[in-house]
Amino acid sequence: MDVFASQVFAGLSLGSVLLLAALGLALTFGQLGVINMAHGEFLMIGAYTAYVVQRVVTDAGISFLIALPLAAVIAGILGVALEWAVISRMRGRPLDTLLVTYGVALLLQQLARDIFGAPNIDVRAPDWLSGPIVIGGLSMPKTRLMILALSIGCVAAVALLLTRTPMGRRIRAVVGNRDLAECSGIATARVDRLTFFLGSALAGIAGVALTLLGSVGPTVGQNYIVDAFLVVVVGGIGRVWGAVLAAMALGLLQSFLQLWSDASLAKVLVLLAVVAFLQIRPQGLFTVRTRSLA
Amino acid sequence: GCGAKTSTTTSSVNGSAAAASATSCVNTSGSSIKIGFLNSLSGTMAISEKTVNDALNMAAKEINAAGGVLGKQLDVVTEDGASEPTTFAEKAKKLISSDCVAAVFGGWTSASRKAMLPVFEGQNSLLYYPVQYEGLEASKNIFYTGATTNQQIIPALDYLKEKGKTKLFLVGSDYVFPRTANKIINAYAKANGMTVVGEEYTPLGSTDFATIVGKVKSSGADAVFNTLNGDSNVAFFKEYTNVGLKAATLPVLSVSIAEEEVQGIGAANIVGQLTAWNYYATIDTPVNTKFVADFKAMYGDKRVTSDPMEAAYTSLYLWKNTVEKAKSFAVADVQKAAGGVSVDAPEGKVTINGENHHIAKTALIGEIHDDGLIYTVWSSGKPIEPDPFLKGYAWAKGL
Amino acid sequence: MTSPGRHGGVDAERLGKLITPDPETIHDYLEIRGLRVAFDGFVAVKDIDLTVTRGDLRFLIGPNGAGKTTVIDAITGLVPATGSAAFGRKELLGKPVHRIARLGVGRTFQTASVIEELDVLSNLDLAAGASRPAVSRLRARRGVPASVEEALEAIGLADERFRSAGALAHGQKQWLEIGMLLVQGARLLLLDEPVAGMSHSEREQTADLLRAISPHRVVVVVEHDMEFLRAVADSVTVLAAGEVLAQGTVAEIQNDPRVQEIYLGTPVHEGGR
Amino acid sequence: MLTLEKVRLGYDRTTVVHDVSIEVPDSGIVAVLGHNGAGKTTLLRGAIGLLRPMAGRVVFDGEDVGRLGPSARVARGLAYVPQGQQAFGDLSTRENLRLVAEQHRAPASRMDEVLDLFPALAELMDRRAGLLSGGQRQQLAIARALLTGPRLLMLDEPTEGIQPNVVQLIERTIVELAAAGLAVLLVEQHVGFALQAASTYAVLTSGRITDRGEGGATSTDTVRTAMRI
Amino acid sequence: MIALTQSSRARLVAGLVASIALLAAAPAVLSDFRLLLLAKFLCLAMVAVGIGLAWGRGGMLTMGQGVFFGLGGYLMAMHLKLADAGPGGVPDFMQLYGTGVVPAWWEPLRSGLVTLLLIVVLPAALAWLLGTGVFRRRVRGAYFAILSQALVAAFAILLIGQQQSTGGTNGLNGFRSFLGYDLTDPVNHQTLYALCAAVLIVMVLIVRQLYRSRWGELLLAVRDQENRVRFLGYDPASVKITAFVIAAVFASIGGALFVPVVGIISPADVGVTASIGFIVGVAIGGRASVLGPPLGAIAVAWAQTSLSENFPSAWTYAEAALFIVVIAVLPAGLASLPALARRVTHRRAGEATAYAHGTPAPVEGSL
Ligand SMILES: Nc1ncnc2c1ncn2[C@@H]1O[C@H](COP(=O)(O)OP(=O)(O)OP(=O)(O)O)[C@@H](O)[C@H]1O
Ligand SMILES: Nc1ncnc2c1ncn2[C@@H]1O[C@H](COP(=O)(O)OP(=O)(O)OP(=O)(O)O)[C@@H](O)[C@H]1O
Ligand SMILES: NC(N)=O
Ligand SMILES: [Mg+2]
Ligand SMILES: [Mg+2]
Repeated sequence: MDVFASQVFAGLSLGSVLLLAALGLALTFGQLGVINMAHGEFLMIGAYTAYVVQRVVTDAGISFLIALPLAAVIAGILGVALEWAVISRMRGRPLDTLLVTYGVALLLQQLARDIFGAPNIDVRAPDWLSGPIVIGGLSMPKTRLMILALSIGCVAAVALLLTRTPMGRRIRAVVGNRDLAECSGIATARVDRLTFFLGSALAGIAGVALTLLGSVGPTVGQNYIVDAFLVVVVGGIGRVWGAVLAAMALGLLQSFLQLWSDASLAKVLVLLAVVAFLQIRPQGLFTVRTRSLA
Repeated sequence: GCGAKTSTTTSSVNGSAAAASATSCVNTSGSSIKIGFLNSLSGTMAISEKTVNDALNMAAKEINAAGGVLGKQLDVVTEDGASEPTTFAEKAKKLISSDCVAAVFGGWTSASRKAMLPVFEGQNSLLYYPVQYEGLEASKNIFYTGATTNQQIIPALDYLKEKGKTKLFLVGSDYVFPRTANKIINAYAKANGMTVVGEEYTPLGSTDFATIVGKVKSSGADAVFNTLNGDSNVAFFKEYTNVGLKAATLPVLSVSIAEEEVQGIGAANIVGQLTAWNYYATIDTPVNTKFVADFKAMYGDKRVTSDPMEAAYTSLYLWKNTVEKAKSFAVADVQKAAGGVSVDAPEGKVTINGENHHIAKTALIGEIHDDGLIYTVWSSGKPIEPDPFLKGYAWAKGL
Repeated sequence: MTSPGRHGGVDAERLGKLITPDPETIHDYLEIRGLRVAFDGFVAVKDIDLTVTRGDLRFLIGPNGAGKTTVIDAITGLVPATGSAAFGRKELLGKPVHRIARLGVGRTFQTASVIEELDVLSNLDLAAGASRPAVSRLRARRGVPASVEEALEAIGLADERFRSAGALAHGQKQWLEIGMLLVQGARLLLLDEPVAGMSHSEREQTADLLRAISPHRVVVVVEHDMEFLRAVADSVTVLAAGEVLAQGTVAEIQNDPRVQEIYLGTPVHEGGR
Repeated sequence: MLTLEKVRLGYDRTTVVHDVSIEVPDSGIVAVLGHNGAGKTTLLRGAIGLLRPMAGRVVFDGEDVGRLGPSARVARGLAYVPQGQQAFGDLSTRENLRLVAEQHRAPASRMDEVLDLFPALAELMDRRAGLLSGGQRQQLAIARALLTGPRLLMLDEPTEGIQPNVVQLIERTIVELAAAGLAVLLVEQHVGFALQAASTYAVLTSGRITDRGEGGATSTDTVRTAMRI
Repeated sequence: MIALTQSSRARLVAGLVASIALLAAAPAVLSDFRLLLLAKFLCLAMVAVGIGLAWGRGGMLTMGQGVFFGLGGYLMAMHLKLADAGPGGVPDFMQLYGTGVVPAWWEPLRSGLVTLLLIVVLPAALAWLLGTGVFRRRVRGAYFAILSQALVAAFAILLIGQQQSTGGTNGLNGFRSFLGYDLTDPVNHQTLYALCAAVLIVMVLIVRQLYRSRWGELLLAVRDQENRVRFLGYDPASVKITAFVIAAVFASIGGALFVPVVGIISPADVGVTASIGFIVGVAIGGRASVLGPPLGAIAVAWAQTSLSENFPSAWTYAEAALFIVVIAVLPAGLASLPALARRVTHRRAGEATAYAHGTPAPVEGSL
């Protein structure tokens, strides 16, 4: 029972990490149809932001709080730059954007290596996040609770934005029919940029959160990108709630499989499970039907 | 057991046999002699191997300043192993048959070494490998200047035993070194009344340790033996401290965390934990004081020295002394002369074992302090003769 | 850029072998019984019965949203449906799209859809090729199959043959689609608003085309253009809210007050249509 | 209100519209007739800005809007109902309308007016537009255009694929809007209504204007001959 | 549009002849080491040819070719290991890390014939299985790309985890002979090279014929309008599966030859990064052309080795930049440059704008 509870927690917290990493993708991938392979590097940028801030503001507690919004803005701006420089010129070529952004990812990694050096660096966690909260034998690291909270917050924000706000409607309209949106007076270019800003900003936040778990290195993003994509795909592209479900499912699956087998095998099984799942439900958990042939 | 040995040595014999066909192209006529440095300057291992490359370059600079080897200046060719075994093999080939270097220095992961071994045997050239590893190997074409198991892991186990630890939890990266090391640890434990209460592996670079640390916590272990390599250590120790585990109550003994890695992990997360090596930057001998000072002078005050760096630095001097003893750069002559060659290294006096091409090293257990440095808490006192196949240990039969 | 309107355009005379009666088609007829299509809760087509025989050029009309396209979608396997839709005694429902097509069921789409990347010729050649043995496809296309050549003439795109289909105008695409049906050897033609966006003369040409085809094929046309209907239809079925509202000759339907009420309305002007 | 001066339009390789000039007065209907493939849609795409003219000017009340994107032109009072019943498939009918209303700060009253024009839409408010039938979508499209509060409305074959009585509805609406002072640029295949309603008409053949004239009076046949059909 | 015009067909033939000539000349001018390096590139080019077919013409962006490359490579490596160990012998690494007994599923590979057979059959079967699952279920575009990536990730982790039977991170290496020939003998290196060159040329010719065939047009149609093609009576899935299987077999053969040439195969050679690496060359060379993928792959691999020899970090920038630029502004790859140059002459200002529906830049290369 105790083990069970701790595994559930481990699974959920892993899920929340995946979710945080995937949420931005769900937005750019789902709304713009852009498969941003550099998303992982935006995580990295967020993480390094946290590092730099901490160099300036030595107090870990304060620096963490500053880093969150700052990382969001920095990653967001870089995202916009990417969108403007490359992606906006590649309308209707999703697979090509996938590859281009992979190139960008390589570039950013090397850049990080040359700026911060190849060795990983560490970001101290705030003191108020050190140690666990213990509830009936189950000790939950505050850092993981923090990440859980962050991801819940971000999901809620994104969901509200998309479904409840004019901005959200605009984003979805542009996805649906770019030309028509343009002809309905919507400045599609601006909408794209904003969407990308949000997606990348989320990555930035996720990056800061990751510093609570591990070290920061040029390739930190790569550790998450594959899983993040799986979350988006399993959830059903562009479906926020799908992403939530998928992330938690993958997290729990991983942590429980790991209980019976070892980490490597568990990972393999999870990946294969996803492959199998996609064959049963090709469009993911949540899907949209349209009548268009394509 | 011995099957292993025969097979590797036979392969090395064949190697030198085949070598007859691969004629060396080393040019010893000029006023300089080419040598190769092969380290990962990119990829996940760059973190550690870049520092080794720095140490090697420092040694080369010193040697050249002091008149070179047999009066020839060292002409260094550097190659990037890119953290991929295949690349290491390919670059090794290039250094030997295209650049015609007299010897190659480098490699870190056992994967990279295993990839290069057949190349050096096939081309009959020399590799100086500077990192502690899992043993059970001996090639005429490789000099192992890092620790083998009886110079690092076994002393570490002895130390834990002496401290009354009986329940071990093994955590390691999923590759040859940790897995083999843990095989040995299991055998040791069985023979010494210890029990291994858990054994977990994670893919290199993985960063989710919630489950594993959970297992450690509920395993009832009284010590953790850590063979994780690279980034994973950071995530592991953060998780470890965050669930409230402490060095005082449940110590972790690591064999792949040196001063360099401590910086990455953050002293706060790892203070008080133990490591096993043959060298620490804090060793208080004139040779090391100079070594550390020179290194900082060359690469900056923030930089620290570590065991693999020292072993690499030393390896270049071992080669120099061997060559000068043999009065020849030829592989066969160096191999013949190697036995007994020694260097007064920062870690103390080290001597090449002509039998297995490993070197005698002093084992040290250290404790990590919050200044990020490691301080010796136990020492074998004198150099331990290398025993890669653990012939001297009854319990190791059948490994 | 030349538009078909100026020279030739559709030429029903050129149909040639494309529609020569082949004995097999004698018994062709479409029989729909209790066809029902529901989209999560909303029932778009409610238990429709419908029988169309060869030579009886049937028009399917009805208000926007009546379910006309959905009926075609159901028959061609695009949307899941219950009930029965049989062609030449072969049940269609439940079969995958391409199998249904191989049974000789062809359709066009309300928004013309051709293979934009390929040129007109390749589009037709592709349509003609489904029946070819797989191995023969491994050879390159040499020359133009007779049927394709005839179709090119028939649909008036002979001069556009090397144009990428994506570059054709709306109406031209629809002709191309009809052409593809012909070379495909479809024996049941389901045309969804084939003359939408065509000019008067093009409608007339299309009408000729359909009249020429009709005796040899089972043809169902969905249209809103009454003038065109008057010109071509042998019989008419009116759908409304997913149910058959009325069925009969053109005259009967036009004078049916219910049809006028929910569909035809009262023309405000003469001429154009 | 809108003046196209010798505009030349086309796609990568082909020129489709050759130096066409058209003047749309501040009110009334201008009809552009022509075969399919004649270049009508292309012309409108040029007018709204989906295509940049290769040559010539697009002037909207005094301002050269040739360099502006569609949204900017819409903001200035141009509206465009594209051919082929387009809608935002993933949004509900209501969202389709609100989207535009918000964008143009349309007063609630305008929304009501529009829904009065197309009662059919009122029942479909919560269905995703992607699931609407062709005719339903077309009504939605015109409704959206009107919500932008345009001064000039461009319609590309608005009655294509619409059931006759709704066609009548749409045609009536167009006439009323024009009467109410809205300038309309109407692309049609169906000479009948177009000529009756239009104040002036132009016939486009293979991308060139081959005939112009006053609407209303002219008999269908003269135009048919002009269109060489 | 895709039907090759006479002139471009002529250019293709010219290109083929030129490439073959170069391949033939190589042994004369290259050092033993460089020759083997080239042979390695040729192996990578085989994978590229397959990707060109599956992705360039079939629209299936497979980020998981490493699986098939790995299958071929490991099968061959296992055979060589057993061959070196001699009849009934146990490969050295198994004695080190394993139980010292050869796992049952290794045994069949003692036979060279069985190995060669499996190298073709196994990947084909797997690809067919996967393809049926995926394409019949209409998994497309990004979904397929990511699915294939997940698969290769799993594959690599599995290899690493099963150290006792796969060599783990080390992979398999230290082969002494290939089908009885001493792998250290330069003469045999020449033969090995010739073999790679021949195989690659055959693959290119096969693909060329496929592209010219009706099947090639069908594949293209499926890529662009899969659903429409259904109504013509074709089953798009079977077309895609065929293309995917061919690509898989090509990759597998490439892997199998890679092993004796390079002398090692390890998970790093088949992992996620390696698999994307395969795509880079294809994209740069020209995904949908015949010669683009192989030439691109060779060029990139060559640049990687030579540039990274001189300036490791600068190379990363160079590769990334080239990759980005080519894909963004030259989707048809370098192969389309000649055609482009010709078109530039009759280009008019301000044509297709950001919004223009203009048919998206065609990805058919001219070569
Ligand atoms: N996939 C779907 N999900 C939900 N409702 C649908 C779906 N497809 C169609 N409908 C609804 O079914 C009804 C019938 O649609 P259909 O397209 O068949 O009408 P139609 O007769 O073709 O109209 P039109 O003449 O305008 O083309 C419409 O109300 C439409 O909204
Ligand atoms: N995306 C495109 N790329 C290249 N050429 C095109 C494209 N779209 C249209 N064309 C060409 O422009 C010509 C005119 O097309 P357009 O759609 O403007 O005609 P139209 O008058 O609107 O025809 P319809 O009445 O059928 O809508 C077409 O014949 C076609 O050849
Ligand atoms: N030898 C090692 N640490 O891999
Ligand atoms: Mg319809
Ligand atoms: Mg048009």
